This record gives sequence, structure tokens and C-alpha cells, in this order.
Amino acid sequence: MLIIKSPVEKTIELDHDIYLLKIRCPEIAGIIKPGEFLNIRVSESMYPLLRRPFSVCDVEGDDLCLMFNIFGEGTRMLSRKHKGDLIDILGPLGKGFNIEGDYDTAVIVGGGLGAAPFPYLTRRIGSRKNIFTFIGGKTHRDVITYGMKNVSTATDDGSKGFKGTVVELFKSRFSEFRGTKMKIFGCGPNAMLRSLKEFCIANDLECEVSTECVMACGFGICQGCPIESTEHPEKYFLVCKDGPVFNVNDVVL
Amino acid sequence: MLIIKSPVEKTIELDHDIYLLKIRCPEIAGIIKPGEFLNIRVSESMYPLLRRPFSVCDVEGDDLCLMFNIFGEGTRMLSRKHKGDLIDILGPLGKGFNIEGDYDTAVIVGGGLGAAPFPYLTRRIGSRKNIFTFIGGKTHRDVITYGMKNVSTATDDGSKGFKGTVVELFKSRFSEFRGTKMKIFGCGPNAMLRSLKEFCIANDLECEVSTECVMACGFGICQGCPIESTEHPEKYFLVCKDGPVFNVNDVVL
Amino acid sequence: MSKVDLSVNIGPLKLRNPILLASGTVGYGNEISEFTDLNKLGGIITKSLSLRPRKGNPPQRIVETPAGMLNAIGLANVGVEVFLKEKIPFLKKYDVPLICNIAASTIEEYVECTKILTEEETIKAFEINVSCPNVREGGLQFGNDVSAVGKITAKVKAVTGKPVIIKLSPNVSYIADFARAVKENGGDAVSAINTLVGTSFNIFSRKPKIYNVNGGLSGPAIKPIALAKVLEISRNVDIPVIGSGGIMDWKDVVEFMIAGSSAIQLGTINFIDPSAPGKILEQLEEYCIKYNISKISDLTASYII
Amino acid sequence: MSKVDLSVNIGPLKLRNPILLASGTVGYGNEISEFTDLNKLGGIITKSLSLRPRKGNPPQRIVETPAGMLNAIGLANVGVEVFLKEKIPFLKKYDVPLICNIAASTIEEYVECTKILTEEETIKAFEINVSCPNVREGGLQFGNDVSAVGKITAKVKAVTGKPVIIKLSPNVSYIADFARAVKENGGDAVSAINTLVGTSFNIFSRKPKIYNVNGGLSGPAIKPIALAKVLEISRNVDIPVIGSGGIMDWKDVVEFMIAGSSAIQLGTINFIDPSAPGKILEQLEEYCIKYNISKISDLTASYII
Ligand SMILES: Cc1cc2nc3c(=O)[nH]c(=O)nc-3n(C[C@H](O)[C@H](O)[C@H](O)COP(=O)(O)OP(=O)(O)OC[C@H]3O[C@@H](n4cnc5c(N)ncnc54)[C@H](O)[C@@H]3O)c2cc1C
Ligand SMILES: Cc1cc2nc3c(=O)[nH]c(=O)nc-3n(C[C@H](O)[C@H](O)[C@H](O)COP(=O)(O)OP(=O)(O)OC[C@H]3O[C@@H](n4cnc5c(N)ncnc54)[C@H](O)[C@@H]3O)c2cc1C
Ligand SMILES: Cc1cc2nc3c(=O)[nH]c(=O)nc-3n(C[C@H](O)[C@H](O)[C@H](O)COP(=O)(O)O)c2cc1C
Ligand SMILES: Cc1cc2nc3c(=O)[nH]c(=O)nc-3n(C[C@H](O)[C@H](O)[C@H](O)COP(=O)(O)O)c2cc1C
Ligand code: FES
Ligand code: FES
Repeated sequence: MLIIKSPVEKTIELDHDIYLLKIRCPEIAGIIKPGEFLNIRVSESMYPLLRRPFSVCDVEGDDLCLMFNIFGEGTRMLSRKHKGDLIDILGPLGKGFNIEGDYDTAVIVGGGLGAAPFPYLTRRIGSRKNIFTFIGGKTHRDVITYGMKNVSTATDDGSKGFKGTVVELFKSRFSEFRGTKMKIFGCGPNAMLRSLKEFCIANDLECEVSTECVMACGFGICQGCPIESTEHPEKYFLVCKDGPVFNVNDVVL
Repeated sequence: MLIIKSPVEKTIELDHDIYLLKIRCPEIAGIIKPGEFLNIRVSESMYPLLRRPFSVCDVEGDDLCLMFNIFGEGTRMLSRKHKGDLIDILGPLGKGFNIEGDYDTAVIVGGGLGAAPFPYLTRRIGSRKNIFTFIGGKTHRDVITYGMKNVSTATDDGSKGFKGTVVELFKSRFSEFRGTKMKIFGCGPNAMLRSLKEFCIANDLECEVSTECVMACGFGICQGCPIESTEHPEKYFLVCKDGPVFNVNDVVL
Repeated sequence: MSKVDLSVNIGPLKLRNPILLASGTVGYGNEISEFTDLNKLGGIITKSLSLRPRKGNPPQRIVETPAGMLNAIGLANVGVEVFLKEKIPFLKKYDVPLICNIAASTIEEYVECTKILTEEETIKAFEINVSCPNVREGGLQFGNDVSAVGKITAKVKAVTGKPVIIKLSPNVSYIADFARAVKENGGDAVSAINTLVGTSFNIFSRKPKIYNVNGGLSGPAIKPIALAKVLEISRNVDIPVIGSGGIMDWKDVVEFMIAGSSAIQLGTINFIDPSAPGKILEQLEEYCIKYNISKISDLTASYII
Repeated sequence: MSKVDLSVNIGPLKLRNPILLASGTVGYGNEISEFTDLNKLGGIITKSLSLRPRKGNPPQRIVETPAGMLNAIGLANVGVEVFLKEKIPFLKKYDVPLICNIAASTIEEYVECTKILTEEETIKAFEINVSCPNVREGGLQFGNDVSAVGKITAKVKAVTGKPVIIKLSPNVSYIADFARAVKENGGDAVSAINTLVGTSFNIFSRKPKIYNVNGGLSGPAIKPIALAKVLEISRNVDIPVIGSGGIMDWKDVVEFMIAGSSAIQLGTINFIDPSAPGKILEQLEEYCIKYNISKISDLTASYII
């Protein structure tokens, strides 16, 4: 864990209100793993007060990439950063995806901005495994496929790709993967993760999901980010420390 | 009184931490008078919460000029505005200097940033009267003579011009003005205004001073800016509405 | 005509919409009328009036704080007599319900002020300020004493037929107890909240920045506290609540109504943007249209807990 | 060796400097030790401990507000037993005074916890939390009841020879009354303030953002209120005060000391910048050098009013 002020390299508007921010930060770029996150102070002032958590979207050499949409005031301020502006980063934080292990096909399932951690996951898996990616959104505007491989898309309104949810899309294509040793990587809204979990349990698939929770600190001191544990109902996991990536069997979604 | 968002034309660092901000605002530039002020929202966010009052320093065609030093967070943010950034202005506010009247020599006495309203006063008096300007500061760094005519300077440490206060300088030069019909225009720290007042009363000089007070609204609705009245001790004047410029005899400094 | 019914009732007081301007943040209406059309507002509440004119506290009266401000005006006001003679004529030109806020140091003075003012037909209701933190006598002591608040309510009600709203202090443990005392003594509504007691020091001079030492904290900083107080009253006492404390935009208005407010007051925002009341009203109407809210009063206490 | 004497006394408790880390904002010290050298701090106060482990409230537990945050953690903690077994060993590695914060729903539970913990010599003092707004039983009710606070103080003092600090609730009209009750019952110091009760609603779902409905407001938004409470105690009761509420930098520390604090606690700032405690300490020392303050404790209650 480091706290470091690093200069913006580039701010790119990928799509309407969706941004990619590249920050030159070799210290963190060198050690961060897919699924881990950063807690970012978007302003030096007291407004907004708290840091904002963002998954590492990709690492390009010394550069950290974040992908985000303008949600509230904090992300709006972040979208206005220019080359050279210093960003106050706390990271790397949390536990990321485990990309090692006994599988030959990585299936990535992302909903909306839940796609954010997957470019880096894709890069780090590289060519060691097959990768299939399913990305869904409400409309074509919410489908972001930046930095991903073998992508199929789904939209609720059918405006791009399959008409339906991304989990339904995955189900409809599931037979293609019969016989391969799969591992599923999921990230997106809770409802999506819940239906992904159901499907993975029904089909006995290994699955890791990245979860979200409102956070104050991001590194375990505030107890602000509980998530129910399946095995230990008497206590919560902390999303920021024990997660944000969990084996889908370990948490109640 | 208008509320208007107007674009920055230029930000100039006049001296270390002293800035001149030019804002294109024909609506207010066309009507504002010397000594009147503007109440400026330096950020769209809630930080800082209140507007910041600034005298109009000069008017150049459609441009309003402000002169300020970096004092706290608000002025720091203002100093970082770039061409095209919109500034939320409330103005013109208050009662300014009365430049008409039966005098032939205008003597301007300013301390530190108290010089701010005088370039515009100088411009508006033009060549109709003689103008002599005395500007003082702690050291040469605090002496700002931008936009002024016939300037003599004083510094407490003697690092520029006369060694002593600006009022002492004025006193030492007072004999030069014997026989002329003078009007004094003062602006600066309270201690300076107090000694200016004493001198003007002792010598029966007409004098107007621009005063300062912490303000919330700037236009008379909060009652936040009282100044003691000499004639009516049972009630206060409001600096923002009844001032900021007062005849020196009317207020307790 | 608007498709949305923006009108609200505060007990017997009918207002065309829930937007009131808070006492002490609009003077007597003159200055703000340049920016917001008073004829459109739900109502305007005067600066606290006292029997005799008050000079108020010496400067410094205002301190900015993080997302808030402290004030210690000290109830500077022209007094009821000058108000009736010099300020009412301006307000009469507008078709806006006028609520007179009254401050006093004794119960008798509250009664006396009300008696004088109730004769003026332009005045539609009274807001009794038992909660100003900026005067030594009266003010706070009353506001933090349940039985005093009950007594003031009853005595003021006895001398006026017009609606009486009691403006409660937030500087108490259980504000619902105070709202209950108001109700039991015949009060028509409560306003919640007035400012919270706060202070600030100059670390170099070691003196309080505010001449009066303490001031009242207002602005967005206090919004979560104000919402909790409104909710507490709404869940415990059956009395209309006028919410206030840090409202900056239409979303805050909706939030205060959901939490239990029948109407709301705009205070500190007027200093920052005196055109805000008009804008907020428009945006509130747009919100109602967009979300199919045909009667805005349906929002009041619509929390799902 | 430093030229400035940064040491302070909180009654019988001697600290090498006035910077404490506030309960609930540093867990049990592990994580923050990566950013701030615990060996340099005045002390560290644990998350509130209860007799048995507590799971705490379901999410959402945190809401950001203007210049502040609401939390409703619900006193999630490992319980005294696990604390002694699993958390103390880490803290023992450091030379930092450890203050144990205790929360309970009954007076007996406070006493029981203190009895167990007082045996552990690493623990230098107790801070009794009578003011957590986030648990239904106990907590707030105690904190707003003068006689309960007095009783808890006396009973806890009876079972430990270590200094007992009572952490007061700000959700009261006259906090000095509570400080007086602490003093009269043998308490050694008070902490002021804990969080203020607040809430926030999602205006679309109309549900409270916080699962527990209310949360505790902390951060710079509450600083003026905290300062006024510290000052009130300092002017009325002769008992050491540990100040807290929105301290963000060394200037705030100085302001709290001037207003009457013998030491201070850093809370919310730790979430934003966990290296702040160390930095603030350095800046505080620089300030003392620059302004010729040879003993920092001279700042305490040095207000000029
Ligand atoms: C581990 C983790 C990784 C994330 N990665 C990404 C990412 O890669 N790209 C991206 O666009 N977003 C991501 N998010 C969500 C992102 O943090 C929020 O969109 C952002 O905080 C919103 O801030 P704001 O000021 O714009 O919104 P506001 O609504 O003004 O924020 C108010 C408060 O709510 C919190 N908040 C709001 N939305 C969320 C949310 N969805 N999750 C958690 N807290 C929230 C904020 O942090 C803040 O405290 C991630 C969240 C977490 C927990
Ligand atoms: C009528 C009038 C005209 C002014 N004209 C000028 C000018 O032309 N150039 C210039 O540099 N300054 C001028 N000032 C002072 C200027 O308003 C303050 O320097 C500025 O508000 C400081 O803001 P800040 O955020 O940088 O400081 P902060 O200290 O962070 O501000 C905190 C609060 O204190 C108030 N405040 C701080 N200093 C002053 C002050 N001297 N007077 C009034 N309020 C203050 C701020 O408005 C704010 O509310 C004028 C003040 C008044 C009342
Ligand atoms: C400068 C100022 C003066 C005030 N004067 C009064 C007053 O005279 N009487 C009163 O009842 N409330 C007074 N108030 C309190 C406001 O009416 C309102 O209750 C409070 O400011 C909270 O709302 P806000 O956060 O929207 O400002 C005053 C507030 C401010 C900021
Ligand atoms: C997330 C969080 C958890 C807290 N938990 C506790 C607690 O367990 N016990 C306690 O006495 N105070 C607790 N507090 C209160 C703090 O110790 C402190 O008194 C308060 O936050 C005010 O200081 P601040 O504004 O600097 O944060 C908590 C505060 C926060 C923000
Ligand atoms: S966000 Fe603070 S513990 Fe997880
Ligand atoms: S600043 Fe508000 S009345 Fe003068």
C-alpha cells in the first residue's frame, strides 16, 4: 500500500460520459494485480471529502489506466483532469482475481462499467488460456468492450448484440464450452452477479466475482464495507480487504 | 444587481501572489462605478461555500478587472482560472466613491491591496482633476502601483520609497497641496484608515474611505457586515449596502 | 395552469407551494425581490422581530466553515413598530403569504409582539423563534426547556387566531419531545431546525472569530442532522413540520419532504444565489412532472423504513 | 531531542504528545501502521470493544455528506476475548500508549469489560463510549442521561486503577453538565465529541441510505460544533478534555487545544490520508518552534475571551 501523487498522462472520452484516465505511476503499476483497486482523492479540497474507489482497468508500462463513467460530482471532477495534474492515489488495495490454476478457458462476464477490471485481466492472462468475453448493458451506450478479447455483447433493449442480459447470453452460448475446463470472472451490478452465481452453482463452475460497496477508507480501518459470508454468518467480510474479488461461493450476493 | 456567469479573458500575475483577473462582462462593466464591488463565487461546488467580495479594480471596455492577493483557499482557486473559465459574479454592489463635487485635487491613499479600487477611480476621474497617489506597504513586495498616476510610495521597512506609513508620507507631503481644494480617497487596513481619518479631521479635509468586513451575502439580506455609525449609535450601517465607501466622518473605524 | 398540484397545508395554513424563505436570510424581502419573484413563492418569513429595535452584535458576525457558516447577528432588527410602518408596505405589494418570526427574552414579550402584529391582516401566520443561539437572555434557554416551549406556545396561541409555528432548537437530545409539547399546547406546526451552536478561533490571536464567541451553524454541513431531526418528529408526533437546514437544490427539498416535511425553508442558499428560490421551484415542478407526482404533498413523510 | 516539549497530561495519564487516533477509525492499529509510525504517536484508541463479538449493521454503513460522512457501523468488533488473544500481540510490538474504548448495553457490561481488560498491562487507560448513536439498546440513551453517565463513571472507576475517560455525546443541550457528572463521579477526563445523529435519504427509492436509518456525522462539517462543546466544558468544569470532531490538519489541532483540549483525536482524516497523523505531528512541532511555544500544553485553554 502506497500513497502517491502521480501525474495524469491522458484523459480519453471513450464514449459519452465514459472516460479512460492514464496516470503515470510506475510504483503501483509495477505491483498491482488484476481485480485490485485504487482509492483516489479527486480534489485537494474537502469537497468531495472521501476518496473514490476504482478498479485498475489496465497497466501500460508505467501507466495505470482507470475506466469510469460520470456518476456524481467526484467522477465529474476526475473526468476534467488534464495532462500533468497530480492525482492522489492510495493503492494497490484489496484482493484481486486469481488467474493461476487448473483451467484452460477464462470466461469473462461483465455488466456495464463492471467491464472496468477486465482489460488488465485479459492482458495478464495473455495467451496462456483461451479467453471469451461477454459484456452486457441496458443499451448499446452502456456496452464497453475496450481492451477485451473475443467479445460478444448483449443489451436489454437489443440495440447491440444479443437481446437480453449478459448472463442469459452466456447461458445461451454455454454449450460451446462443454468439455473445456472453465473459470468464470464476473463483475457488474449485484443483480447480475446474483444470477451469474446461480448459474455457476447449478453447473458447478469455478467463479470469481468483483463486488462493490460504498467505502470510506478502502483498506480495512473503518469497517464501512461489509459483505455477508456464506460460511461465517456471525461476521462479515470486508469488501475492501477480504475482497473486492471473492469466490462466488464465499459470499451472499 | 445582476447574477451573471462571465468568461475569464486573462489572468496576470502582477507580482508574487498578486493577481489581476480580467473578465469579459459588458453587462456589469457598463454600469459599475469606482468603489463598488462584486461578490464572486469561486467554485461551483460547496467549497468554498460563500462568495468572495472584490472591489472593481478597473474597467477596460467590456472587461472587468479584479486585483487580489492569495489570502486563503478562495483566492487561490481564483488565481488558477484560465481564459474561458466562467466566473459567477453578483454585482455591482454597494455604494462607491463620489468623484463629482467641488474639489480640484484628488489625493488617493492606499495601503497594500487597498490599492485595488484605485485604477478605476483614476480612470474615471481622468483629467478633470489633479490626481496624486500615495501607496504604502510593509515592504516593497506589498506596494502595488498598477494603473495609478503620480504615485509616491512608502514602506515600513524603507525597502521602497519613503520609510514609514503611507499616512506619514502623505503628511510629510501635505504642504505641497496647500491652497488646493482637496478630496481624499482612502482604502486599506483599518489601522491605516484610522490614522487617515484623524489627520483628515484635524485638517478639515473631505475624505471618503472604502471599508472591509467579512460578508455572507454582499447585498443586504444577512446583516453580517455591521459598521458603527457616528451619528446613530443605536444602529449599525451595513458595509455591503450603506458602504463599502463611507464619508470618513460617518463611521467609527 | 400547472399540471402538478404544488400546494401544501401546514395545519390551517394553505400555501401554493412548499418553498418558504427562512427567517434572517432575506431581511424583509426587498433585496431578494430583485432576483426571485416573490409572487411565486410559498411564503416569506421575516427576520426575527422583537418588541423594540435591536442593534445586534458587533462584528465579526460571520465565519465560513467547511460546507457551512456561523452567524451571530444577535437578532438585529427594526422592532415591531418600525416593521409595521416601514417594511410592511413593501411586502403588501406582493401576493405572497407573510409569516412573521418573533424573538423575545421573556414570555410576556412574545405575547406582546404577537398581540401587536396579529392586527395586521397581511401577516398570515407566526413563527416563534425559541431557538436563537445568539442572544444571551432568552433564546437558547427557552428552546432547550420543554416546559417553557409548551408555555410559550399556549400563551401565544391565546392572543392570536392565526396559525402559530414554533421554530425548534436542534441543540437538544430528543426534539420530538419539544414538538409534542407544541402540539399539546395548541401549536399548529413546528419548524426544524434552527442553527446549531458552534464556534471558531483565530489560532494566532487565540480569540474567537465571532465577537459573540458562539454562533449558529447553518448550510449544507448541517443537512444530515436536520434531516434526522425532521424524521424524528415525523415518526413520533402528529404535527406538520417545516424542514430547514442546508437545503441547496430541488433534490434537497425532495429529501426533506420525504423525511417528513410539509414545507421547507431556504436559508443560507439565498446568500450564495438569491435567484435559487425561483429556480428550485421550477425544478421541483419538472421533477414532479417527470416522476408523475400529481400532488407534491404526497411526498411528505413518504419514507420507506 | 526536540526543542519543544510536546508532552501533555490527561489527568494521571502522561502522553508524549497530544495526537491520539480516535476509536473506530484505526481498527486495532495494524493497517494504519503502514502509513504512520505508531511509535511516535501520543496514543491509539481501539475500536469500541464489547463483551461479546458484534457483527455490526448490514450495509450500507457509510454515506458521504457535505464536508462530512455518516457512519452506522453498529460497533462491529471482535469482543474483548479475541481482542486480548489476537489483537494485543500486534500492539505490544509498539511503544505506543494503548487506550481501550469500551461500549456496552448495560452498566454491568461496561464493568465486566473493564474488569477483564484492566488485567492487561499494555492497556494504559479506558475510554468509555456512552455516546454511540448506532446501536439501539444502550449507547445513545446512556449518553443523553446525566445520571446514567455519572453512574457508569463511578462503577467503572471502582474496578480499575487505570485512568477512565468518558466519551461524551454531543447530542445534548449542555454538555458541561455531563462533564461535571463525570468529574463528580471520579472520572479522569472526557472526550468530546462523538458523532452527531444524522440521516440521508435516497430520493428515488425513498429509503434511508443507511440500513440503520440514522448514522453518526463526523468530519470537518462538525468542527465548529465540536469546538463549541470543548469550549463549553473548558469554561465550566475543571476536567481534562480530549477534543475531536473534524480535525484535518495541524491548525485544527491548535484550534482545539486553544478551545480547551489537553489532547486531541484524529478520526475521519485517517480514512482520507492515513499518513496524516505523522505529518500533523511534524507540522505541530514546526509551528511550536516558529512561534516559540516551548511547551505545547501551554496552548490548552489559552483562549482569550
Ligand atoms: C472496489 C470498487 C471498484 C470500483 N471500480 C470502478 C471502476 O473501475 N469504474 C467506475 O466507474 N466505478 C467504479 N467503482 C464505483 C465508483 O467508486 C463510484 O462510481 C464512484 O465512487 C462515484 O463517485 P461520485 O463522486 O461520482 O458519485 P457520488 O454519488 O457523488 O458519490 C457519493 C458517495 O457514494 C460512493 N459511491 C457512489 N457510487 C458507488 C459505487 N457504485 N460503489 C461504491 N461507492 C459508490 C462514493 O464513493 C462516495 O462516497 C468501483 C467501486 C468499488 C467499491
Ligand atoms: C468590499 C470588499 C472589497 C474587497 N476588495 C478586495 C480586492 O479588491 N482585492 C483583494 O485582494 N481583496 C479584497 N477584499 C478582501 C477579499 O474579499 C478577501 O481577501 C477574500 O475574501 C479572501 O478569501 P479567501 O478564500 O482567499 O480567504 P479565506 O480566509 O479562506 O476566507 C474565509 C472567509 O473570510 C472572508 N475574508 C477573508 N479575508 C477577508 C477580508 N479581508 N475582508 C472580508 N472578508 C474576508 C472570506 O470572504 C471568507 O468568507 C475585499 C473585501 C471586501 C469586503
Ligand atoms: C445569517 C443568518 C441569520 C439568521 N437569523 C435568524 C433569525 O433572525 N430568526 C430565526 O428564527 N432564524 C434565523 N436564522 C436561521 C435560519 O432561518 C435557518 O433556520 C437556518 O439558517 C438553517 O437553514 P439553512 O441551513 O438553510 O440556512 C438565521 C440564519 C442565518 C444564516
Ligand atoms: C467509521 C467510524 C467509526 C467509529 N466508531 C467508533 C467507535 O467504535 N467508538 C467510538 O467511541 N467512536 C467511534 N467513532 C467516532 C470517532 O472516534 C470520533 O469521535 C468522531 O468520528 C469525530 O471525529 P472526526 O470528525 O475526526 O472523525 C467512529 C467514527 C467513524 C467515522
Ligand atoms: S472501506 Fe473501510 S474497512 Fe472497507
Ligand atoms: S454582507 Fe449580508 S448584509 Fe452585508
